[in-house]
Amino acid sequence: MPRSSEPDGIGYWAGVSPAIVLCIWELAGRLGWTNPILLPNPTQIVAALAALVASGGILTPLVHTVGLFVVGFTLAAVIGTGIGIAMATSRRLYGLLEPLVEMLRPIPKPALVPVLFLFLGIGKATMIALVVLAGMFPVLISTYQGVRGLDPVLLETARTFQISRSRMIASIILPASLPMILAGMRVALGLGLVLVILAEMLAAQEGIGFRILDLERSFQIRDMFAWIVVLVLLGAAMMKVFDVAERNLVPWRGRS
Amino acid sequence: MSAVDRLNVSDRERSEPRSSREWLGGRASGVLLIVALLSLWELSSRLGWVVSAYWPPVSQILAAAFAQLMGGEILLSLAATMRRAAIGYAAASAAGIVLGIVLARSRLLRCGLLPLIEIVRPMPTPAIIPPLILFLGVDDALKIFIVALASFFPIFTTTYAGVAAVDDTLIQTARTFRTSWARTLYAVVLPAVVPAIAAGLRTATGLCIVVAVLSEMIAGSSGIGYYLIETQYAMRPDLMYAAVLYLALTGYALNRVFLAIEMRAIPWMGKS
Amino acid sequence: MSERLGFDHVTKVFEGQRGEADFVAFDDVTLQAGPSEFLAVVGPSGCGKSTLLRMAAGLVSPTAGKVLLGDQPVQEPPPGVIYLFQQYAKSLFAWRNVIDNVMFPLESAPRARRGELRRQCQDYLRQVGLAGFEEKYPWQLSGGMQQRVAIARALAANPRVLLLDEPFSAVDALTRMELQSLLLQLWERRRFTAILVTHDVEEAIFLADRVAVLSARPTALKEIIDVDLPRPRDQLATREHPRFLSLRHHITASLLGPNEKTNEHAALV
Amino acid sequence: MSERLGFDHVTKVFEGQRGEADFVAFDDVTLQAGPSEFLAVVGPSGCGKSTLLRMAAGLVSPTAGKVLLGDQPVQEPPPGVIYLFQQYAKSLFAWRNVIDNVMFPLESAPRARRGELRRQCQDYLRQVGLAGFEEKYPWQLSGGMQQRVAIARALAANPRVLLLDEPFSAVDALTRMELQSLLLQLWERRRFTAILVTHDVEEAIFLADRVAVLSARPTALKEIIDVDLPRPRDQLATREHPRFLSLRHHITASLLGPNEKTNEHAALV
Amino acid sequence: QAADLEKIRVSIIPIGDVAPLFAAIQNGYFRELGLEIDTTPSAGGAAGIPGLVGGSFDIAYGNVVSALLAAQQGLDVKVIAAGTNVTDPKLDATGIFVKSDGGIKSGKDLEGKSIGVNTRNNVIWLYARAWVKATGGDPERVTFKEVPFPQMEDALRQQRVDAAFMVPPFSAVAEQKGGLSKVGSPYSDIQPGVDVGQYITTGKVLAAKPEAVRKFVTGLRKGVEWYNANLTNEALLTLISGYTKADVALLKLVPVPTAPLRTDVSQVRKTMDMMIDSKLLPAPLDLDKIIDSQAL
Ligand SMILES: Nc1ncnc2c1ncn2[C@@H]1O[C@H](COP(=O)(O)OP(=O)(O)OP(=O)(O)O)[C@@H](O)[C@H]1O
Ligand SMILES: Nc1ncnc2c1ncn2[C@@H]1O[C@H](COP(=O)(O)OP(=O)(O)OP(=O)(O)O)[C@@H](O)[C@H]1O
Ligand SMILES: [Mg+2]
Ligand SMILES: [Mg+2]
Repeated sequence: MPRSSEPDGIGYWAGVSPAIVLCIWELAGRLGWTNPILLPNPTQIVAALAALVASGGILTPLVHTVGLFVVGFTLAAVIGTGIGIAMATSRRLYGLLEPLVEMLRPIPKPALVPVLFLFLGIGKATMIALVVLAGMFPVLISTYQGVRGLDPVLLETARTFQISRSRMIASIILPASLPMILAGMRVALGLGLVLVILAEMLAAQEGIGFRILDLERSFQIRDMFAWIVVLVLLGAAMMKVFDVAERNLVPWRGRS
Repeated sequence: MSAVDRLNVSDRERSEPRSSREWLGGRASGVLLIVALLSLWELSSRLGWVVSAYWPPVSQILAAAFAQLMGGEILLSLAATMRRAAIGYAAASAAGIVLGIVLARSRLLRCGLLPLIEIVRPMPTPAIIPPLILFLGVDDALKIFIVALASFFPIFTTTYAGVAAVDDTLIQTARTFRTSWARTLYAVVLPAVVPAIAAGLRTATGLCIVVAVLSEMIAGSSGIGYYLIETQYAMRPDLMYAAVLYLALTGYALNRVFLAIEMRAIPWMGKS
Repeated sequence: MSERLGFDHVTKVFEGQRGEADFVAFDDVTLQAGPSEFLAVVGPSGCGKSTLLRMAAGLVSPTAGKVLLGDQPVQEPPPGVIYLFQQYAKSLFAWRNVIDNVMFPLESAPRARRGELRRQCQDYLRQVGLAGFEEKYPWQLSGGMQQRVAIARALAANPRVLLLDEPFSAVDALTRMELQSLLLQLWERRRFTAILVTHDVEEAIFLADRVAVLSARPTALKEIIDVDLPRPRDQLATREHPRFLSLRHHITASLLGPNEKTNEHAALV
Repeated sequence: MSERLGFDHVTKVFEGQRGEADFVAFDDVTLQAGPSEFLAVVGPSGCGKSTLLRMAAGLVSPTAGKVLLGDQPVQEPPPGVIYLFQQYAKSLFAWRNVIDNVMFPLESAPRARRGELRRQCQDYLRQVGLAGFEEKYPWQLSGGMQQRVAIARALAANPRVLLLDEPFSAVDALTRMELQSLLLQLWERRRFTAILVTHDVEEAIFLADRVAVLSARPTALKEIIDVDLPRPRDQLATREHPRFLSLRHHITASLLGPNEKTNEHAALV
Repeated sequence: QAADLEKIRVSIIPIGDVAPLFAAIQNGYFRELGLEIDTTPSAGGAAGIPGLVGGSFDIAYGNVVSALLAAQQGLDVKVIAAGTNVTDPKLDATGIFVKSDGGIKSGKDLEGKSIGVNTRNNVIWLYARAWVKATGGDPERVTFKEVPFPQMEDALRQQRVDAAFMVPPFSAVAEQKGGLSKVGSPYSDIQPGVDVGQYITTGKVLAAKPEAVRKFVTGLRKGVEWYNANLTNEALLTLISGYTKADVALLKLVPVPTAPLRTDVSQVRKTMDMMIDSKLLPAPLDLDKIIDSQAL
């Protein structure tokens, strides 16, 4: 899988094409080919970003967004993994939960917003629920598939050493399916970020999503772009953190 | 058989039951659970445990769903959404597959395009809708573009990874038979990546509908996403829930159809 | 530390799925490995050799008849019966380093004894020639070394019976010879009961006290041959022993079936 | 239809990556397989046997020296030099059925000849014992059958030189014997030049006219041994031939190196 | 024949406010003038002005605050026709609602508490602030929470907000169910006659197709006249129900206000002053540049 941390044989060249695009963009702006109100020049966006950082105004929304994401993503990961393992290791739980999961999974999560508003109010709980709902299904499905796809040889090896059921799950099933669980989490990471922004647009009084929408409504396009840059950096940083975590958690990935 | 034992039975023993009775057999408890939850919903609304204009009884939703179907209106909305989803999906597939293959095979293009793709990748869809409205307007162009953008990444990523993972033995085999570059590409590399591409395409089918609905909710004037908002403003939650139901059914059916096609068209999936 | 393991009129039928006919993997097989005996089982592919071992390990139960460990019927994996798989890559725990893999069977022991057990495991690793590799991960080792780790882990479980399912067929021919010699050394020192399943007639003769030959389906016990070769055995000398050659001839012919003449090419093609 | 294939003072150096030292896979190896000869190459793991064949197939080029096919230096995959991989599962095209896999090398032929070529391929399948399996997909066949498909495909390419890289090491011992006999039959009928790389000393002796022994790194040619066993060869009779045993002893000893005594366990463990 | 008609794309909000436009379409006023009106609904109006600026629309129905904000950022927006104003307090169905048993009566009581508004920095928010101030409270000490209109009633009943700025038909339905009371009508309390919504275009469109814009304004005025003459007519409710999907029975609960023919610059100026007061605008704008003469 191409990932930002692996340069795919690109190395120092990675910066070239973005630089060219930025130059063309800047030039187009300076030559008046673009409407500066709708599409500010890169330098203007950078200036707006710098002002944002200098004023410290970047902090509160960033903390809000990151906090929301971390809480939501963690919950999604834990719940998804837990239910996935439960369904994969118990026929009874599988029968109980599978129809419900199959019913809820294909619903586009934004469509559930009114229900969430009704039961959880307009605020933190709804936002977290949105992120969790979006993130838990990919984790759940890929955990389930990961556990079911485990090689019988592995499980039988463990069984012949007479281990308890809980130890079987904790020290064999969980680590062995970790690569698949993490693959699910990688999908959840992307979806979670999308939903965090959406949730903030819908139900927050703070956060990057809220800021972007607010700035758009008052037509402060330059600042809006600055926030989008912040968002891209944030997204890239999260993926990077995930990559590093994954490499440390499953150093054997793709080698056995 | 204990729960963990289940894990140890061979593939043959665990293969899915066939007849519908068998299907229900394993899932009877799950179906009961759903029925119980829906009954709870019905009661909570009828008996006033939850008081809200936006919490209609399930029976009313089902009635609305039936009326919608008879009226045909819901099908039009669904069709509008699906049309956008399909066009965006098709564009994303073409771009994702071509770029995935080309970038995996050409270092020059990889240097040029991969960094740009990596920059766009972490951009959450809702965040870019506002600026995009300013460029693409609110019409189909916007929604199709967003759908295409969101669907592009899973397709591109799996294709790219798939090509990179094509076993060297295969390509070497073709080489010893003195197969031309072009023929190696379409007769060896392409079929070898088809399973990976299919996996990406399947992920994207779910995604393209979600994103189409989302974009219609934010900047819509037709389609199911807009319908969801419109019915809320018209205080018709029964219609809204019914629409969600249709949406879920469509998503589910699409996934099933995709799996069925996959099984027929790519019999070698997961087999090499 | 060893035990008798016996199959007493064992029949195993796999139920056919989706209207397929039931599949009789074994019909009334009686066979026994005495304490400290090294028994080899050879047979054509798919005849049910692995199923036999899986029943001995308590991983599947026979449809009829009994598997006996000493006097006890085997129902679930009994303590001290260890299974060594052909697929070392899959049977090792990729997320544990070498020493932790070997420690696995001992981890239910009280904390206080951990240090002592760890030293013991280091000793097993030394015995299989892997001293110094404690901190490596399985994927950092060659195939032969991985299978050595699996052997050390089996030793750590203190086996009374060791079940070996084509343990060396996935390594190259030279490594295979090394591992065979290693196994014999360990067996001679520890004297567990060993049941080895293999396709390789020479391997069976080289290692075992007796060789059981299974027929193709419907699987039955065709014959049991005593291997009256002297021990300790040697990769070159033993294999050149005239008795080795005659045993080899006999068993290969037996495997190829009564109707096929051994000096005909066609029979093998 | 055969050709001489020679290695003329071939040296192959892999450039070290990320500051690693360069890696000399071969140093000045000269070796030749005459027309219609069956040459076997044995050597320890990682000594560069596969690299040797890949150079012969024109898949990699030597750092110094020349690979000659007849009088022509090999630069890219030459027509009629076919490589048979150990990993049959990976070298077959999973998306093509058996007959279409075999047809692969012939598909550049004009359309008009297709029917005729298809019949020819069916004949190859019959020769490897797979008549009636034309429409199956590779994954529906056992490992041995898959390797037969790969052999049939190699035959379809009408090889002058067939390069075999441990072609039978992934199948079980009995199937291995069957495939060896099949290969000999085909070779005797078609008389292509064959170069076989293997770990298995007995396989090398059983099949080849001459056996080349490579040393471990730095890899050089240790010796070349003539196999003066009568043909046609037989799985039982040939392997019991006294000359077979002495060759086996000699080559095994040579492989294990000059310092190791052959009657010592320790040498093998 | 349809090919001769010039197509004008108009972004609307599917609420009662744009009934005159639909009346004009239905009665064929535009067709007579050679125009074909292509309406694009956008829930909450989120896409209106951005879409206009982005070139998707020729004309957008939008609120006055958004128009002024856009103008302040340098976008070339032009008000071309009046849309909605609030003249008769009796017909003003919008208002600040609270729970009847909550004891909240004024802006003073709301200090330290929260009011639900559909979006911040818009017209609703602006007038809610003004109302708080006018009834003795400090707007800075009141939290304004964004709550979509459809969820407003539930949010209030579940006490997730302490007061809510509600608009029809939600306000009418909520009121009818009981338990809630209206403590103020910011529009008519603060600024009777306020121009809430306008039809807006851009200078670019105005320059490119001045004739079409003129015809649009003419047609729309005829629609306003018909609308004002038929306020109590069942046909009007059917018309509104047609594009909002709301039941006629529901619409009957809502009082139908008259629609303005012309934009009142002084009203816009008052709103602008309030925006400056609430720091939405740094300085006054030149309204003559923003309000096109045809609107007057
Ligand atoms: N769980 C099962 N359900 C149905 N059939 C099974 C099951 N397990 C094994 N079989 C069948 O039983 C037969 C014997 O299988 P087994 O794996 O024991 O053979 P084997 O002798 O070990 O083969 P090999 O030499 O290839 O390892 C095979 O034909 C197999 O298809
Ligand atoms: N492309 C390459 N780049 C760097 N080193 C290589 C490359 N290909 C092979 N080598 C190294 O060259 C050596 C010889 O490899 P080769 O695969 O030819 O050995 P082999 O004798 O076939 O081994 P085996 O018996 O395990 O198949 C190995 O140590 C390998 O690591
Ligand atoms: Mg087996
Ligand atoms: Mg090799």
